[in-house]
Amino acid sequence: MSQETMRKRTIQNKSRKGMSVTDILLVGVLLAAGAVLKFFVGAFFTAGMKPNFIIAMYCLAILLIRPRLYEALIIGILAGVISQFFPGTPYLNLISEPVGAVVMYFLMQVPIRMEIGKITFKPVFATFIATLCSGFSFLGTLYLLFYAGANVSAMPVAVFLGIILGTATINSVIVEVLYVPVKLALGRKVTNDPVQ
Amino acid sequence: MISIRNLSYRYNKKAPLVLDNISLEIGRGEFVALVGQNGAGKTTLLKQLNGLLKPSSGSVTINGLDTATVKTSELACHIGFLFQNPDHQIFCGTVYDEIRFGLVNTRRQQELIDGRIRRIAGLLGLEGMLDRNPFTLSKGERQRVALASVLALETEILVLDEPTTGQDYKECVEIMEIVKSLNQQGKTIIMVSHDMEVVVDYCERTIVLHNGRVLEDDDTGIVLRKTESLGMAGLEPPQIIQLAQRFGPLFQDVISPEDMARAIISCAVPGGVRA
Amino acid sequence: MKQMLEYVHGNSLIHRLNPLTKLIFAVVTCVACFIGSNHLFLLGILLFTIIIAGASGILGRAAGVYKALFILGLFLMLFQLLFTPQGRILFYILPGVPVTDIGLGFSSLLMLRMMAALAPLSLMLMLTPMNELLTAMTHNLKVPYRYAFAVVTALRFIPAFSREMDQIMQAQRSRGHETDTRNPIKKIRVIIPMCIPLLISSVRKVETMAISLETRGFCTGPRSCRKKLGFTLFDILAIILVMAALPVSIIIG
Amino acid sequence: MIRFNDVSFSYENSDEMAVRNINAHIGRGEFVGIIGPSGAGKSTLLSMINGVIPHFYKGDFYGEVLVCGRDTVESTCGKLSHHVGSVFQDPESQIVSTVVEDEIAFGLENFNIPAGEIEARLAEALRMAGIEHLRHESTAALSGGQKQRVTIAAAIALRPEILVLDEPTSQLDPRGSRQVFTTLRQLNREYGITIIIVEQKVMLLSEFCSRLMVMEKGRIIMDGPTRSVLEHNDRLLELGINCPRIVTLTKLLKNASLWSGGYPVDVDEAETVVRGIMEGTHDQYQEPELSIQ
Repeated sequence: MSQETMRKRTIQNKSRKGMSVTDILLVGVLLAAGAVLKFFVGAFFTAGMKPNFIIAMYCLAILLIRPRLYEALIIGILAGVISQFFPGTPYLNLISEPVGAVVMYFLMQVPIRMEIGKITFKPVFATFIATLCSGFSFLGTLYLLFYAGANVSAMPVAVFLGIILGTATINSVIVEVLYVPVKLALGRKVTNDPVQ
Repeated sequence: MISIRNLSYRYNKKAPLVLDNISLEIGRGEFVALVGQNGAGKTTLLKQLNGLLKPSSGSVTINGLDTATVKTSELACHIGFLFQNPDHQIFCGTVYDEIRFGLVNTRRQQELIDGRIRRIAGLLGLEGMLDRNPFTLSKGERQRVALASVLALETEILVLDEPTTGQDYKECVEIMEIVKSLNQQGKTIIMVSHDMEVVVDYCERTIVLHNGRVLEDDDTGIVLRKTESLGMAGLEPPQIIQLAQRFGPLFQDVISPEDMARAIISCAVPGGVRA
Repeated sequence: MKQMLEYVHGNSLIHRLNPLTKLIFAVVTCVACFIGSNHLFLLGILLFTIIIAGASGILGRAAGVYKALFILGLFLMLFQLLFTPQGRILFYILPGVPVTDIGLGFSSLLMLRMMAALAPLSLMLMLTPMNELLTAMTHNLKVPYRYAFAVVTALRFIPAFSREMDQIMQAQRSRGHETDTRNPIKKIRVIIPMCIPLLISSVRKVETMAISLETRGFCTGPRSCRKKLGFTLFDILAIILVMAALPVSIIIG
Repeated sequence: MIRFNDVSFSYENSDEMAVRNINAHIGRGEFVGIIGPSGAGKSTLLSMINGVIPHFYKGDFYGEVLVCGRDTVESTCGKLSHHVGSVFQDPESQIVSTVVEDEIAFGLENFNIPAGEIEARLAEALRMAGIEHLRHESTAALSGGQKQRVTIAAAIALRPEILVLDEPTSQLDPRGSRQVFTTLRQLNREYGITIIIVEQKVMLLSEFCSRLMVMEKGRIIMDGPTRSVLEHNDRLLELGINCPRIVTLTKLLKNASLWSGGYPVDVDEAETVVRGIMEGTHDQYQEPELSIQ
């Protein structure tokens, strides 16, 4: 067939309403994988230096999807809801995970390039801070709920500080390691700078 | 080489038997097909061979090592195991590192490793891809990377769980020819397959598994004629054997189209059919 | 994944309640637990959840949840006990670490509150089929369907991914991978051959799933529902009963 | 029913055409098998029928695809799903519900179909796919073949005239694969649904399909009734496509001048061929025409 008879067709992109179906499924699948990793791989670690895979997974999701602010918030809420399905993780996650997700979103907006050679360290940095924020908001809500009005000294924050810092460190390493392979498997281009 | 005695297995005490009193001897250099329906216990039996699962009763010995007491990582030096889904094992940033992973685990000498990786890659047609990221490769290529990483361990026994699923015919033949040449070099091959044509083309011995029991165990040509057992296991004989059986004892030993054509020519031509 | 809260099939009166009733039960009792600072009240709520579990015939399965909550609560209690020096010293658990009456009272309250606040939610999830919960969320509470669907998808994949995780760990062990190390830095290196394959094979499913949904009209417009969930008289009674916990908790303080 | 008018397509981020200059027509009630080596463009071709291209996978699209008179570019995946049902390789990633009946109702609910009608269509889809007995089963407990028949039922609940399937049996055992094909034959013969299937198992295709399309490097290189395509078994082998063994046998018999008729597509027909030779009577098959592009 000759070139002249070929006509190129273009499709008008509908205005984007919320996350695409693919993005929503990606969040769901990553959170499911996070729950499974928490169960299987978490067992290798002792308390203190233990990764929190749910936080790691929504950080990864935000890195991959690049959502808008309210979409990041929704990703956080979804992570909080999933956490409710495991006994022992109280309602508190419904507050702490959205906080972590929103922090992650804002850190991705910071226009600073953090590269050494070809490797970007923004995922590490952002995950570290997001995990810290999530951890502290969890702790803050816990204190608020359990100690409000009680005339008793609370457990010192320092006890938890170590745990939160350890979790943040290990989470940031895990997200850094997972980011590139997952992005490649999704068939998305790897760019050096996460801010496009 | 491989000796399985009265092997029974259940996942836990309340669960039904997945493997029910299996006894098998597999000798050096054999090429064995393990066939049966999904859920017949094929993969469970394979996993007994390298100690991923331990017998509930009975014993499995590989080269004199009892799988119940030897660690899987130690058995990995004797028995190479290729899982069905290559994505379940690939994790490295390059194909080279992926092939190298098992070698480092089994503590091979460092200077031998590089040469061996390049040789294995050459065998599987992966030379040009050693620096590529495996996650950007096609499914067929990833399957070959997974096979390479298992072959690199140069074990005497090779266990393959459906190595050809999801591949086109050309890729399937390529992989099977490599496996065949390894068998000719003296390696023992045990393979699960649903493709009866692959079984008939490559495997000398076929074991039919059904509900955790060995239903048939004999030369491939003989087993694939046992229509009743195959039917029970949800399998059908290859087309040529099905066809040959319609003619009673006339084409008794026929396996390939070539055999069949020769047999037909020899009976048809003297009968005076126009040539 | 035994730790997961999965629906336990049954046909009791409680199973048949509207999911919203059960949700109200979970939220209201939780709120009441934080308002009411009384050991007996919290114990009462805890007992009430156990009665519900028994009445719906899932006591056996729920026992595991109670056990998990108890261990967590005990941990919390012991911890708090160590850091409450106020009050009269009862005895010493460790030399120099006293246990006081206020400490004991408060830390046991903490434990009971934690258990009583969480048990209803766990029970609710075990007594409500996922698709009913989804319908109630989207039709009655107007949660956008796509987001409710994401949650359901995640939960549905957990058992499947657990099986895959098993396969992955076995595949790596077959290649001589060993997982026993005490060094925390090495631990990260040990888990990577397990984490990456699980994530890769899970995200590879996303594309097919998305296409499969697109070709079945997912989120193309308003959505109908095959089963209507009604409120029965029993629902209304149950809601009144549960709501009663609130004023009681406020009176007790 | 389906018409490709000079269609070419290249995916985003790719310079190469995945399919090029496709001209084809598929009529009502056909049962078409598409074969070819991997990367030949088979899945791309299917994705153009259900609108996944260009609505899900973006790229450069040339020409037009008409499905039931509708231009796919002007339509959407959702609208097209009333005409084209789709089934894919991995049942795990298609099933969204925990119970079979919910799974089949899923698409109907998405299209806001009233509850009463859903009930009727649900029963109909279960009957058509022959899985009425599985209605209340949990989807996780089914065998691979059963799962795939549930996905077929879920697709036909929308009452499409066309069903496209992309390697639906690649993860199934022989029994499951045959179950799926038998269901497809029933849908095709009894309900007149047009079926287009991409498959590696040429043996099953030749037994069940009335027409085969062979693709290579983005083009349709052969297209015709199954028997006529099998004539070119040498060419197929060259392309790396497996030929049924009975075809290879017949070829050998033809070379020996023992047989000059058409090619058998299943073992029954092969038996007739061999008996014909043995008894000296040539009960030959008619050779329908074949178009080679």
